[in-house]
Amino acid sequence: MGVTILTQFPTENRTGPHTIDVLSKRIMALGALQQGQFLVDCETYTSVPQLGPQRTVHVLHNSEQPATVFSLLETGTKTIPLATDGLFDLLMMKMSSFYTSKKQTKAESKGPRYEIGDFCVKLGTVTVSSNFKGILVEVEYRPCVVPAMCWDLLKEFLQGFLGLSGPTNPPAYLQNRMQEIYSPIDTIHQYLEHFTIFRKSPGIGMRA
Amino acid sequence: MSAPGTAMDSLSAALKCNIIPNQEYLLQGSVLDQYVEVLLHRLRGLCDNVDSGPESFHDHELCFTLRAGSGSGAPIVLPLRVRRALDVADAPFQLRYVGQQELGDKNRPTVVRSSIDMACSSTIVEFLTELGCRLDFEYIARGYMFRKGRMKITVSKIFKVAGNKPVETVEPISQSYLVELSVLAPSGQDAIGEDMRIFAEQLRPLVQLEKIDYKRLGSMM
Amino acid sequence: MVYVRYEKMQQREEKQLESALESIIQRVNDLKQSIASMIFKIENEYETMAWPTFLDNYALISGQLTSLSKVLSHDKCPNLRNLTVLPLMLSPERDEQLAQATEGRVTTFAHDLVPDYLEPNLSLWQRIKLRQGKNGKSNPRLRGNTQQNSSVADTHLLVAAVGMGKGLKMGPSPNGQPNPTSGGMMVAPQGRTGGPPGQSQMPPSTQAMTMNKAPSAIKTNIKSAAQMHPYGR
Amino acid sequence: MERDLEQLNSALNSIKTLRSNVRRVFESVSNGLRADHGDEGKENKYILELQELLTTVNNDLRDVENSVANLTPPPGAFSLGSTTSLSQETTHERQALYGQLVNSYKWTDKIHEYSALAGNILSTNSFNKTYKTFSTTKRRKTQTSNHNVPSDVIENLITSINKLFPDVTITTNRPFVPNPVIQASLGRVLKASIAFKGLMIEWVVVKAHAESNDLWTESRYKVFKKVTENCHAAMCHFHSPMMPDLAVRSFMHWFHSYNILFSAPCKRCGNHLHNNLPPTWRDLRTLEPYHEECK
Repeated sequence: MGVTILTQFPTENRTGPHTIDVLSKRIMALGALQQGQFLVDCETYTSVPQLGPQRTVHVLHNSEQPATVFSLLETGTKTIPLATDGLFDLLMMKMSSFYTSKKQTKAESKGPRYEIGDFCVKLGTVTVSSNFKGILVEVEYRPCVVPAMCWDLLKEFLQGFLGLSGPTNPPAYLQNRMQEIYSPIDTIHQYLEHFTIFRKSPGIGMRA
Repeated sequence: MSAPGTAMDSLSAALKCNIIPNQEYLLQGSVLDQYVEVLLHRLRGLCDNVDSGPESFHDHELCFTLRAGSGSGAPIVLPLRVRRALDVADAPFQLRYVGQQELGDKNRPTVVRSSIDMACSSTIVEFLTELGCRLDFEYIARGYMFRKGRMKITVSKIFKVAGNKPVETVEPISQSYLVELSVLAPSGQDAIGEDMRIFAEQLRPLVQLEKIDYKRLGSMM
Repeated sequence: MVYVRYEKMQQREEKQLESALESIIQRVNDLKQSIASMIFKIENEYETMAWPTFLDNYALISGQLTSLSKVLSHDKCPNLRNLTVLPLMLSPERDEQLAQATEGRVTTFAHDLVPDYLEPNLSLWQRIKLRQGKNGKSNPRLRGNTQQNSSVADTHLLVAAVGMGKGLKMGPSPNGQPNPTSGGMMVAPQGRTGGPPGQSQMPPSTQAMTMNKAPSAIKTNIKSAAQMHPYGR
Repeated sequence: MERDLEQLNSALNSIKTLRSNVRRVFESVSNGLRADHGDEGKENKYILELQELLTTVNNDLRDVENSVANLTPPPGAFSLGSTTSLSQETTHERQALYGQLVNSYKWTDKIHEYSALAGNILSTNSFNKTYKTFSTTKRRKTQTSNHNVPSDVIENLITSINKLFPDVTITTNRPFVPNPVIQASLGRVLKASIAFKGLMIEWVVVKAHAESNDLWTESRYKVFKKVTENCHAAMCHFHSPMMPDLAVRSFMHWFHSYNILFSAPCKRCGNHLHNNLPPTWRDLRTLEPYHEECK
């Protein structure tokens, strides 16, 4: 598991599929090979009033770690990550009288997955309860595990690939963690950040 | 290449095929400290891991409950247990939901209860606490584990965790070892109960492995 | 040469006896042979002998013993205990025929040896009975022993502790409400029904365990759970 | 000796000629009269031909006798040492030993010859670019062999390297006692498995921290495969049979410069990436990072 940077790519009046098409042509031109598809999804549960102050549990799955369920618990003051194996979903069903999910909040990002050198690039179409919301580009540099060491290198790659839309600063979530060893839960945090933004934003109105 | 399905899709598919081991079949008993060697010796002979010897464990178990009062009537309670190994430094924690005993018919040879068992990261304790769970009780179990087919036999000494004392100074709660014979299986595989009864028969009279009714036990003691 | 005369013998019984003796002798010989071969194996092949082979031999012997006791208890078999064996002639000379019949174990039929072999009042049965009597007396003790291997009270104590936390609960909970630790406690003890959860609720021993960072990858094999999840994707 | 051989050669040659001419005589005799003798006086012609051939044979025979007379007979019997006893061997299986012995003798002889040649060639074309002159004849005396040294010498070398760089942590294991395999992990960047043969570095594999320590499988990442290749080049470059501990030290010094593998841009082009790889080459003297294509 290497350092991963997740960034939004503006659609600029293009449709979602068209944008993905433009990006995949670009990455193929750089010499990438498509290696299957990927999917990251997120379901959010909120606590029932009887349980006291409201808390939120986000349950995420990432096809890169298919046997793991990631959960992030937000209490308002802090966020607690948890990684479990697949049966956690079953436990969430058992918890249905304590934590309930709103069906409109199911967010996912899916699309093609490419490998180019030691980089892994994923072009995700983001939908929130089936409404197209935008494009997320995930770039992973797999040999390196410390964000601070390879941020410049990743920035160069992203700018070479996305042009001016490439990020100039590390994602907000990573900024305090640049010296720590990167782990899959950090990718999940980044996805959740973006999903939360997308959920709040008005839909672009096009079906993906 | 086909797109990966969502995790929930594959989970519901697994549920439909009934391949998730979510039922625990259980028999319990105990053996006095001075006879535990005899029992271990017999188990070594009876169980699968003959050449490697018994597997020892030293675990700390924390039992949480998640409860919400619904105004009137009994509160809804969800028990959750966390187990962590004290002897293996980087072993994952284990999270477990254990349901009520199924009432079923009296002729079933074992206790049957629903169970969801999974590995998890070490943040689980904080996660559960912040989720609203309350730590009900905790204990330390140290002993040996044996395997016979898909049956699991544990012989363990139960220690009380006294406040914030270090783990080394815990005191045992009785002069006996707890002996448990259990199988995790998908629901509906009642034949395993018969296998367990036969195996328990082979441990008599050293240990009387029985189907113990928690409710009766609760009112009895 | 005749050493022994059977008394109280009638023609029909004599025939029956002879056939019975013949089959007894044959079975005893079989038994003797298999015991001998097993002893031979233990002495000479103890290094290479496989446990199953040993058990096979043992099973053979026990089978032969069973068939011998069947013959002895058969209806057709005359009651051997009613028969007397009487030595007619003793001689200190070496008797070749006897030596051959006993495979060299008994070479003379002399007065110093005869009692050992033919003593009628050497009541094996009595001795067996005696032993059984002793056992009969000690049996209750044995039964008591098995009872003491485990204690029902301990079983219940342990099961209640592990299952319901009986005797393991901490004293009064931090918010001052006493925790029910005894009497009538059901699976779901009454406790706080909500309230702000916080770190303060956790005993210090568990606080120490919570770590800040999740491990990078979860190992999905649980040490104490024997099964893997069968529907891994 | 040289003359002896020449004479032996000419003697053998004359024997060859003699044999070939004798053969021609017999050929002629066996063929008898042929068509090319014509019709007239064919007997005479045939006899003349035969006479001519016999004369040649006579001359050749004289040559052989002459050259044999010139040969100096060997002084006494050859001494084969204890190998002569081998011919006395009666067991069937061991009779083949003599042949094997001769083969291995020839083999060692060849090795001797080739290594002498190789030594000559290598001494004129030195591949060693180390800019140090070896005037240390003393050292040469003390360290005669560097592939077979006591294990505590290696142990000292490894611990001294371990102390040299704070961000290099070294763990050792010894599958074969005098030849340790060390795992040198360089900060959080990479780790290398280095196999020693005595005091010489025998093999290097560079991998990511999460990968196995296996010495024979290469890393799954392209960047570490490249670094491994470059380590092999550096290992050869720094190799110096006369001062093996210095070679190991300079290699480790060079290796240490990979601690900024991902963060340093190329000295030449100023970019981080070229062909989707960071600068994987380190200059052997200045330790500056370069892309493989920019060096």
